[in-house]
Amino acid sequence: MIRFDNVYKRYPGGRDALQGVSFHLHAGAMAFLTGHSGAGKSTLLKLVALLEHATRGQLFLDGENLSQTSRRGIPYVRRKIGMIFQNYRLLFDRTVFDNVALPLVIAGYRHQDIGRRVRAALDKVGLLDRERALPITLSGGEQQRVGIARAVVNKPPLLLADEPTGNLDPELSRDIMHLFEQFNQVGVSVLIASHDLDLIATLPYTQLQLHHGRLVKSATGTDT
Amino acid sequence: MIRFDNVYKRYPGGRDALQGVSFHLHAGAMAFLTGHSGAGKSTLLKLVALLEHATRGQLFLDGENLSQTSRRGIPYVRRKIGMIFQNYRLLFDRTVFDNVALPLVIAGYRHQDIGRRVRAALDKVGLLDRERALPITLSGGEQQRVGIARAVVNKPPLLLADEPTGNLDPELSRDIMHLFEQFNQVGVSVLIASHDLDLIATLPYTQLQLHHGRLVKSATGTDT
Amino acid sequence: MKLPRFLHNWITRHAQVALNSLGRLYRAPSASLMTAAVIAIALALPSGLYLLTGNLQRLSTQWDGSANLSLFLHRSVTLKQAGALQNKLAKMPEIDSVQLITPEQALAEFRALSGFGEVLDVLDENPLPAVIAVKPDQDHSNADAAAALLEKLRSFPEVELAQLDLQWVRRFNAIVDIVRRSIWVMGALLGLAVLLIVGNTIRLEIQSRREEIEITKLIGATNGFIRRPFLYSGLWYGLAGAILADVLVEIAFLQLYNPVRRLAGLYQSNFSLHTLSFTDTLSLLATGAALGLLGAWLAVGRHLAAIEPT
Amino acid sequence: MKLPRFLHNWITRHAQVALNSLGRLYRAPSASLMTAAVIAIALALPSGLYLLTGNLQRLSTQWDGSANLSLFLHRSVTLKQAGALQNKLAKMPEIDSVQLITPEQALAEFRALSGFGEVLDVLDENPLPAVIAVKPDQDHSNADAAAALLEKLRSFPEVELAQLDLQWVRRFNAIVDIVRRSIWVMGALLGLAVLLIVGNTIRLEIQSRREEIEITKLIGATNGFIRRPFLYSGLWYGLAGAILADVLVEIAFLQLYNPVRRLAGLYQSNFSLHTLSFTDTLSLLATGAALGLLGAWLAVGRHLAAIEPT
Ligand SMILES: Nc1ncnc2c1ncn2[C@@H]1O[C@H](COP(=O)(O)OP(=O)(O)OP(=O)(O)O)[C@@H](O)[C@H]1O
Ligand SMILES: Nc1ncnc2c1ncn2[C@@H]1O[C@H](COP(=O)(O)OP(=O)(O)OP(=O)(O)O)[C@@H](O)[C@H]1O
Ligand SMILES: [Mg+2]
Ligand SMILES: [Mg+2]
Repeated sequence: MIRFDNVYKRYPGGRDALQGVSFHLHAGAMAFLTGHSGAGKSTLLKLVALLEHATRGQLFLDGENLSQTSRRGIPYVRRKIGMIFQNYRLLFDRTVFDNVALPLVIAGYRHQDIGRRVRAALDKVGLLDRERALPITLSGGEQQRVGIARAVVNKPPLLLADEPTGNLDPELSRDIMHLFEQFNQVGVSVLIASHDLDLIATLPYTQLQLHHGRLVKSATGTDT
Repeated sequence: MIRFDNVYKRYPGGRDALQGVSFHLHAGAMAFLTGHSGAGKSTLLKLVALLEHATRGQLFLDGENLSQTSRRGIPYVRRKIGMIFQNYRLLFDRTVFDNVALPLVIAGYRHQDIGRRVRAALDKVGLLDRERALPITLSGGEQQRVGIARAVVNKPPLLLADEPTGNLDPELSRDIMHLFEQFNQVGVSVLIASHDLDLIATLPYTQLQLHHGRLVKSATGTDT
Repeated sequence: MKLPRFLHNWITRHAQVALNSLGRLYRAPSASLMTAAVIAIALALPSGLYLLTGNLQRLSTQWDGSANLSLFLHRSVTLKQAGALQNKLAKMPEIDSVQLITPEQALAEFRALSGFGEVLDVLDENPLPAVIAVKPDQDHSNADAAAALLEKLRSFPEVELAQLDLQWVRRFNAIVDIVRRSIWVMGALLGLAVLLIVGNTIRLEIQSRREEIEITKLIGATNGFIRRPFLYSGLWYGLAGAILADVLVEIAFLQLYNPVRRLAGLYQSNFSLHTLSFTDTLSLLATGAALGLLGAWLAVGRHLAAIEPT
Repeated sequence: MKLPRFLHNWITRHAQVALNSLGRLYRAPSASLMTAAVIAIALALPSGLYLLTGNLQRLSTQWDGSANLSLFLHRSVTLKQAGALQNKLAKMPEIDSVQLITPEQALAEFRALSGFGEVLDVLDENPLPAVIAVKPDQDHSNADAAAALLEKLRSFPEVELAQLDLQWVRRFNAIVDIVRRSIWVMGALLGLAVLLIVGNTIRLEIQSRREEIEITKLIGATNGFIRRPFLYSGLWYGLAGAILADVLVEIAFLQLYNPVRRLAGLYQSNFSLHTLSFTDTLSLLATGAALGLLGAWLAVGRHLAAIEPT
């Protein structure tokens, strides 16, 4: 699903966020991305979603070489990816429902389908009763879960999650991880950046560990 | 330092975030606030900083009854508090230096003092080399640490931290907790909302545990 | 008629966005009204000017600024002979119309224009000759052709003196020149103002919705999708501004209507101000909407590309 | 002179904010210029109108629209007698000035005004009488006093007919009335426009800096602290707009200068347009700055309170 081939990323200003990263996440696989603060986890995920461009090296998504994607092609790459952001990135002047519906509206789904799918996604994260609320009236963990619902609502083939449980209590974190496992079981590829080493240790998936932009531990993902 | 006396908070819309909360955090004490997502932790901290007003009950900060603070008095109450937010709340069009300097500028410090104090604060969170960077170019954990530096820069008598280590790796989390302990040792009162039960368990401070807005475990803080 | 599914979707989507952006304006009524009012003022001024020039032109055709020839007849020419000459001239192909002014009429006109009034009644006899005013047709109104015609008319025995009213033509042209320049200057400024106002409003709106734009881009929105609501906002602003401008112009001209009637009355003219016709109103609305759309387009083009999610 | 520490701090802080907000505008030059340009256009139009009315007034004192009396003398009165009468009249307290128009001058004026030109040369003798134009002083210029004066002058034996130029006064007043109403309508609209434009700009700016306002409030900023940079922005916008407006007005009047000269030439007048004086320029700048500040103040008052951190 995702293949990195000796990828370097240097930010303007000269900071090397990724250096010679190579790995392959097979379609249908699930893996964790770990490493200290500033190790390059978010950067790696941003490269996949074309939020940043690699300085050197090649990366492939679903067989497509991302360094050759045209500007006009970028939105369509992003639609294949359900992305969960470290800072949620919700629209604060729209209801929870409208936030979760956004990817469906953008993709041009019909009105009836949208209602059904949004409610199914909100149900999965336990926020069905808050659909009319504005994000500002939700607690941090609730906002994080709205972001998760938005990422999964259009059933994308790839899920990228950046610290999805940073603001959740241990119990809820386990539930959300379990939700990702469920998606993975129906064929969705999943890549999760996380600091929650204790939780990760209990789960049987590949870990990609970054240290100052270099991959120090990597193995091809094995499906459970 | 902080005293809650049978405090209730009902949000418009009818959600009861806090119900009958009473506790006393002595001046110079340090305590943790725990509880599930949506338990009311952030709400409790917001009441102290006058970001929300209690529906019923009384609360006191430093002996001052906060329900009697006038609109004009609010800024001066907030200046006594160093607050670390769950979602950082940095100014994205100002440099790290300017972000950290903001409380000093607001309080009218002199130019020379500002530079010295800001660099001392940045040094404490390990970001001295990033003072000219814009927050958008920082990793999640780095942004969180800028927020911490901003909260401590003017040496307030009270520190309120909402999930200050949600986006930090375990090692850095321990460092930051240690930083809070240092502040506490020089007399600053500290109240930290956190999900990181494992980390908290290793530290010898009072825990206030919220469950659906009610305090289920409370004890007067004991200084180490 | 059944629309193809693709077209049907397209129309539904546009209608939705159009209504949404209208709803957004409606939910912040005072802010939207302020923007529309600013646009309205900028649109109302050129519209008012346009109307004024229209009225001025109507006035000038009444005054008839084109070249005129005056034939002063010998005092010995009788009224009957003068009438015969008038008929002969009227049949000439170069001539559009002729008007006979008898000595009595000339005296009355002189009295009215000069303000000497009753004093002329004390004159022993009317010293003025009869005059025939000749208006050449369109083709002979230019300076050369008019001069040739003048030469020809001078040769009639009844004519003592033939004269081309160039002075009056020069004066009128000088006035028209000033008015034209003023309008050009003001019109250019105000046209620019409308574009700037709409562009500026949309720019600031884009800026204040930067977060929203970034996030929608993040989850796969195309540029077209993001552009659409802003373009509709511009359209609505322009249209609302134009409607307000229409009202403003009507009010302003109502203020002027009576004073102008009174002035025209003093000059024995039944001239009255025309206000915006139905087609004028339609083109004002179309102009407003088009300028709004164009302003939004320019702002969106410049500022949307600058927003990339990170 | 050593300032008290408190005052010194206060001044330093204000200077800093003023410079900061200026720097903010400078860092987004095209956006700031656009806003300033819109304000400039709105300021330039009333300034231009103001100048136009100023010039019109100067013109009207040249034309002298106040009540005039014309005394037509008997044709038997000699020039010498007429001159003596003129001197006598000039000494009367009710009279501001007198002017003797000889029959020859009257004929020449008639020739120029009527366009009859050379044809009058064929007249056997000059049929016009000598005229004395009398201008009453300020206190006797109203209709009643002028009529009483007329009665008095009528009794002089040299005078055949005395006449009050009411027609001309009525016409001039009608024109002035129209101009005054137009200016009132436009001026009101444009004054409103300046306030709306500045207010709107500041409102949208507040909106786009909502996050910043919330955060500074979160960490203990007073309302005054937050208000200050916006007020300075308004001030700078207004000032920049006024400077641009000044340039625009100068350019526009330069465009008009020559045509007006030419027109005045045709009327044997040496009238020429006056443009903005130094004091005019200063008051334009002050007005711009004041309106900018006021607009910002209104917007800030309405919209800043609505932003509370959560
Ligand atoms: N836009 C940018 N411009 C410049 N430097 C950047 C930018 N984004 C990130 N960096 C730097 O690149 C490095 C890697 O950042 P990244 O966000 O990938 O870290 P991370 O592993 O996600 O850290 P965290 O766990 O704290 O979120 C950091 O040192 C960061 O400061
Ligand atoms: N402004 C608001 N309006 C309405 N309801 C609110 C508002 N803010 C919070 N709530 C609700 O109040 C409850 C408590 O929220 P709070 O933010 O205090 O939880 P929390 O303990 O901080 O949770 P988390 O760990 O997820 O951040 C939640 O159910 C939340 O949805
Ligand atoms: Mg990160
Ligand atoms: Mg919280």
